[in-house]
Amino acid sequence: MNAADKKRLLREMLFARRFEERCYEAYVERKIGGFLHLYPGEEACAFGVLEAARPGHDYVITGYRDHVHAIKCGADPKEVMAELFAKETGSSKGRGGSMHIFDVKHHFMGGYALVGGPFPLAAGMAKAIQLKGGDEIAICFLGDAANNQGTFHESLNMAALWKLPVLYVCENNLYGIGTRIDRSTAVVEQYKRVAAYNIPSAQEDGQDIEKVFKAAQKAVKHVRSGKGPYFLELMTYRYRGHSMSDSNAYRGKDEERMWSKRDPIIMLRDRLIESGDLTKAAYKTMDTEILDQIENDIIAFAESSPEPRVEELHKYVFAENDPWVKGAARGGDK
Amino acid sequence: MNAADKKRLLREMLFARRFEERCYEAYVERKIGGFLHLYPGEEACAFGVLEAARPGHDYVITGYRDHVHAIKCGADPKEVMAELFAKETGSSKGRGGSMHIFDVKHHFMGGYALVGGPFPLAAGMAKAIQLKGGDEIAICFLGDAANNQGTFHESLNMAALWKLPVLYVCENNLYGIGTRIDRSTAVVEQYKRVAAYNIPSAQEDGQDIEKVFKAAQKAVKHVRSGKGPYFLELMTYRYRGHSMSDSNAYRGKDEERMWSKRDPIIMLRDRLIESGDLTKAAYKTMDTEILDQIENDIIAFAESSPEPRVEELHKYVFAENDPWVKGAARGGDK
Amino acid sequence: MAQIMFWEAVRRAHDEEMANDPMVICMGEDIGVAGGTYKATNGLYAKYGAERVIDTPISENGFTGLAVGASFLGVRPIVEIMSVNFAWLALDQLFNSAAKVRYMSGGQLTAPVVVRSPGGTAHMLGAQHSARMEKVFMGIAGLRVVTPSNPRQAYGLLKSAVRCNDPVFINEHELMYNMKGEVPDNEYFMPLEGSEVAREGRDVTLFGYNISVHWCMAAADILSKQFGIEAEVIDLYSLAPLDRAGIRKSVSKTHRAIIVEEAEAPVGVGSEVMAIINEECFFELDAAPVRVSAENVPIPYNHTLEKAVIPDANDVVAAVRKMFGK
Amino acid sequence: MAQIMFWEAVRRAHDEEMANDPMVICMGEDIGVAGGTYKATNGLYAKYGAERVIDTPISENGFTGLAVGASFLGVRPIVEIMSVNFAWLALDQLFNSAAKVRYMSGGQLTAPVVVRSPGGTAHMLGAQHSARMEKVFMGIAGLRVVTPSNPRQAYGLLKSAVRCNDPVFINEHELMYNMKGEVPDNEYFMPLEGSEVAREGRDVTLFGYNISVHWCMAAADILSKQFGIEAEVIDLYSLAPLDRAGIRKSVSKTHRAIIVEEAEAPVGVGSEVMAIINEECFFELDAAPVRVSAENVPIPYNHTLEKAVIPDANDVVAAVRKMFGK
Ligand SMILES: Cc1ncc(C[n+]2csc(CCOP(=O)(O)OP(=O)(O)O)c2C)c(N)n1
Ligand SMILES: Cc1ncc(C[n+]2csc(CCOP(=O)(O)OP(=O)(O)O)c2C)c(N)n1
Ligand SMILES: [Mg+2]
Ligand SMILES: [Mg+2]
Repeated sequence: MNAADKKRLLREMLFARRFEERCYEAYVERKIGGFLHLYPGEEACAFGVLEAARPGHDYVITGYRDHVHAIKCGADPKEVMAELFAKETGSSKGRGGSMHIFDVKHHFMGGYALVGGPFPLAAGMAKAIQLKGGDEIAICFLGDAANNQGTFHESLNMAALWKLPVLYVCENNLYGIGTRIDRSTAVVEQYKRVAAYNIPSAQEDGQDIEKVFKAAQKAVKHVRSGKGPYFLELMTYRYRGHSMSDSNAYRGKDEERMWSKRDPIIMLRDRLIESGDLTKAAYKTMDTEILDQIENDIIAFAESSPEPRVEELHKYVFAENDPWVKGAARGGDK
Repeated sequence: MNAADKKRLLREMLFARRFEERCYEAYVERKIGGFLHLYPGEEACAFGVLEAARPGHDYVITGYRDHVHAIKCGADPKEVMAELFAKETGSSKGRGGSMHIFDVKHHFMGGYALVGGPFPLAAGMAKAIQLKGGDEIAICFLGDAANNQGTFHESLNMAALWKLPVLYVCENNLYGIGTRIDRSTAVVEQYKRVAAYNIPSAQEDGQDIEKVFKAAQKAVKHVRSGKGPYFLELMTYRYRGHSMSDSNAYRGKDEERMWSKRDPIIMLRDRLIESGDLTKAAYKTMDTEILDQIENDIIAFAESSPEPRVEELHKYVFAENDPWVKGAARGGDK
Repeated sequence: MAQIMFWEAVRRAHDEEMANDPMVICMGEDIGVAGGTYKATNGLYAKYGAERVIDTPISENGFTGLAVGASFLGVRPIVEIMSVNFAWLALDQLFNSAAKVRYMSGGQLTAPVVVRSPGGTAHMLGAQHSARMEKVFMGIAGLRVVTPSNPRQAYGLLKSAVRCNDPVFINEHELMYNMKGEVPDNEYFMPLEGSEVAREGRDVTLFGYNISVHWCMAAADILSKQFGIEAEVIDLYSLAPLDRAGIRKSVSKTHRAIIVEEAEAPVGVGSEVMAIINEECFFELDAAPVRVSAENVPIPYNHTLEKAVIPDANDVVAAVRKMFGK
Repeated sequence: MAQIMFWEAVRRAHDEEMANDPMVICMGEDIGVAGGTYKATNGLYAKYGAERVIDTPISENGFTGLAVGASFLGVRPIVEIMSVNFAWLALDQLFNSAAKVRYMSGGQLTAPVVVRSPGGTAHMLGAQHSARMEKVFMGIAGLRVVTPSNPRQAYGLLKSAVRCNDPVFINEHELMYNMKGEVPDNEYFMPLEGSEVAREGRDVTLFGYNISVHWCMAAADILSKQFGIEAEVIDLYSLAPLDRAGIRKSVSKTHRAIIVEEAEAPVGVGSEVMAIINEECFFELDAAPVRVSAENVPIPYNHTLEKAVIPDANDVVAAVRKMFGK
């Protein structure tokens, strides 16, 4: 990773941070509805891993905390914001919402709201890749608490058994909503659990994007070379509550302070300043540009976009005009 | 285990063998219906483990291959056979059948037909024991292939997390129906998988009842002393097909021959003969007595018992005359 | 009688039953330290401790099955499934174990477990968080299903459910936890079977349950004031079994029936009540019975679309007006 | 046209579709090396290999979800769930993922997965192996449900289901795999929506699906020969969506309707068809429509009890006679 890469990643992470913060405001303004799960604090996970993979080419899937992953895969932030604003121009045409961002043309295969749901879906995409003989891999991001779901066990066993090209990334932010990991999980070091499937794994600091990148490179290489699945645990922290309705009352201020000192953006910024690759002023400019872009470009687009039409309520339930559904029976003996 | 114990266990195991063989015949004669899963070959597992526990006191639960476990817990073999014959005098009043033997007064909490179903039920019984402060433990017998079910993962995590007094016994007979374990399971050594929950475990020869007994003693002691769950893997083999409709076509004759040389009953018998505690003639007599008992006592009882009455079809759906169900609302302000 | 909120009524029932019987426990995701997503178990962790107020891992089938197993030994667990959508994962243990064990053991074993969960479509939660599953639960022999429409029922039904020896599923609603209503100050148990006449009327019966009772009541008001139509509103708080006698009685009086359900129509409460009417009092009918149901689509995030999917009082009024040609 | 068995028809559809498209795969427990519990995939493992004919671990939700994920990328999996009772474990992935993904992605992603499974009560399999789940599947927006009553339908529906871009659940029956019937020698696709007139009649319509079509046909025979009643039999092979036009047409002709279902009555096919009749052609009815359903109990092991639970042709005859007062 050279200085230019680092600077680009800094900008991408800062963009993600500002994007999410703006979502927060828009939620308070009631422009965004439903459940909203934000990513600040965890940026180095998505950016570090996907930087080491081939976003737009590899198939990525995750849970409800999905905006940033979609954007790094190539989704247009305008469309993501429009989705949150429930507009027809949104990534999922306003039908999905925050928990269900999809951008299939960039191989971002969606955010899902059932904890543990994406585990088997990711293994299935990997099975498809294997069958077709492509060089893509499937990457599944999920939280620590999701690993207690039965689908984790079932999917990882199958992935290992059939040597499927899937990388499971555990974003371990120590909590599942308000429950601290040691109150829900007998073995808190997630990377150790996957020995039960003979899946190679590693644990890494999820706040340092360079470390994440390195660990992910190794993981991606393993998976892409056909050696089967890999499990990467990244230790991270979410700054905000689990979702907008959560006040974080269950965790200590000390703990929060400690983690805020290891902010992935600040750490990378300071490193770049130290090495002389960035000035404070340049960083400031970068931030201003981003804020402008979000306001003038992204929010404006989302605001001004039209809502879906009620007449199209039944669109997308089933395939349209599928020849196998209606019409006379075909074929058979004459 | 002294010689008298061994002789008693030999008799119990031989009884179980003959009982199951007689079930086979009765199935062929169409006296027994539905699915029938037999236990020959695996006897040392149930008898060795339960000998080390307190059958009738500890709570035992298992899958569909359940006759022998019920009997060792104290169920009357007559009632078990009557259940298979679908009679009102059966353990489950003819409503359950082979897969659903229950004898709650002896704390045999049932056979269940959904693979993996008993894992959480066992943990739940252990939770109840813990809450009540009793010295019982819960013992769950299940097969190797069941461990790929999500309930395994979910239940073992909770059992470990809350230090529940439950002993999980894996009867590893190398197959789930026709699928050999290495074709369904990434890590075939089941006792290694539970490290993912920090549950102590052991693997033992499931054909040698003395070894099973010893391993189970250690396991039971651990669980009863309040140290939490334990996982015991017993390597065994079923002689017959998975159920009556299965011909074992998927496994080699060599493999079958090899295992038949390690028959748990023959091994114990020969050992007792060698040590001078049993004569061949005494063994023969024992066998004849057992066969007589099965025919004259057990089968006769099952044959001659009445069927359930159709008028009682709706009995047992809900509690009878439950005061909270019908009648006027109770209480409230006057 | 105090006016309290729905969640307070549920909490009070928990609290009283836990105080009354040390074998009553409660469990679910974030119900302990955090007090429950909708506060239904608020404060109980501090009062009864971690042994009886159990924060579970995210393992719906596992912890539901664990509760069922505990109930075998006389424990009375109240399980909260944080949102009914997650209950898809737990149907195996709820249906295969809890609902069937009494029957298949010939009456030896029972599973007196209570599972409660908010069903229904709330506000912009999208397709995976807006299921209305009451129709799935009510088709299973051996399981009781009740669905309170107000704090009094929420309190009285949970109290009875905890003591009843059958497994009971309680279908609550995310939008109703802050609804206020009168709850007796004295301890109060509601029978698990039956229905309630929420409003008397003579011209048409509106059948509702849970949230749709409120749409029916609002509609009845409008119908009376604006159209001179006096609607009777029947609150079908017990969905399994449904109150056949209560349904027959009202339809035999009004000769017209409209069933209002929050769920999409196929194989739902609406079709079942219609079938019961056909079986019980077909020749009493002066008009074809009508279902007012949700559109048959996964729930969209966009609120305009969402509102177009879920019925409301206006839809009920429109259905009645159509029936009367007014 | 050859007479073949039901399982052979299913096998043939698998074989042809796998030969036609390398992206068609099949998976399930013991479907590969062992050829499937009911032989529906017999010989395919040898022919297409372990990559495409996949023996799965006992992980119903896991492998169903895996199939759904593969279908996102254009693979066309045919999943066998060995017995429908195990599908309770897989409803999460089938409903939450497969059925909803097209809608919630705004049409970007589809899950063209086929899940087939034997439902129904076979012979003394007891409460946990005798579920009839068709009513559960047919209440879910975004999922198609078909249920063949004969080998021709089994073949033609599976062929179309594999090619259709929607998820399709195929409800088969354990007791029907050895049933013989004519299947076209040439390739044949059946439309996934619709119903078939299995027998024409003028006096009463018997609605059946899957195994109950055979009870209806046998009953129609008896009714014609012994009572001079000419029953029309409608085969509702598509349960989601149901063929409203076909239902209306027949009832408008016969003016009497009996729905015959293998499942217990609450919220089932019977209630839904009755609701549709009420909505579509209430004033065409000369008699109250009737459901012939199973008793509402978990299925007992004892065969005498089991027979008392599940309806048969005699029950259908009795219901018709009662309707006609004969
Ligand atoms: C099946 C299911 N159960 C419960 C929930 C409610 N829920 C949503 S997120 C969450 C916590 C998940 O925590 P984790 O996996 O660590 O991810 P994080 O939110 O910390 O990123 C819970 C319990 C759900 N959405 N789906
Ligand atoms: C949930 C579920 N899935 C599948 C089945 C079908 N089935 C019954 S037994 C069995 C194999 C179980 O093997 P194992 O756990 O090793 O036990 P064993 O029969 O060898 O004792 C399968 C697949 C079932 N009964 N339940
Ligand atoms: Mg977390
Ligand atoms: Mg086995």
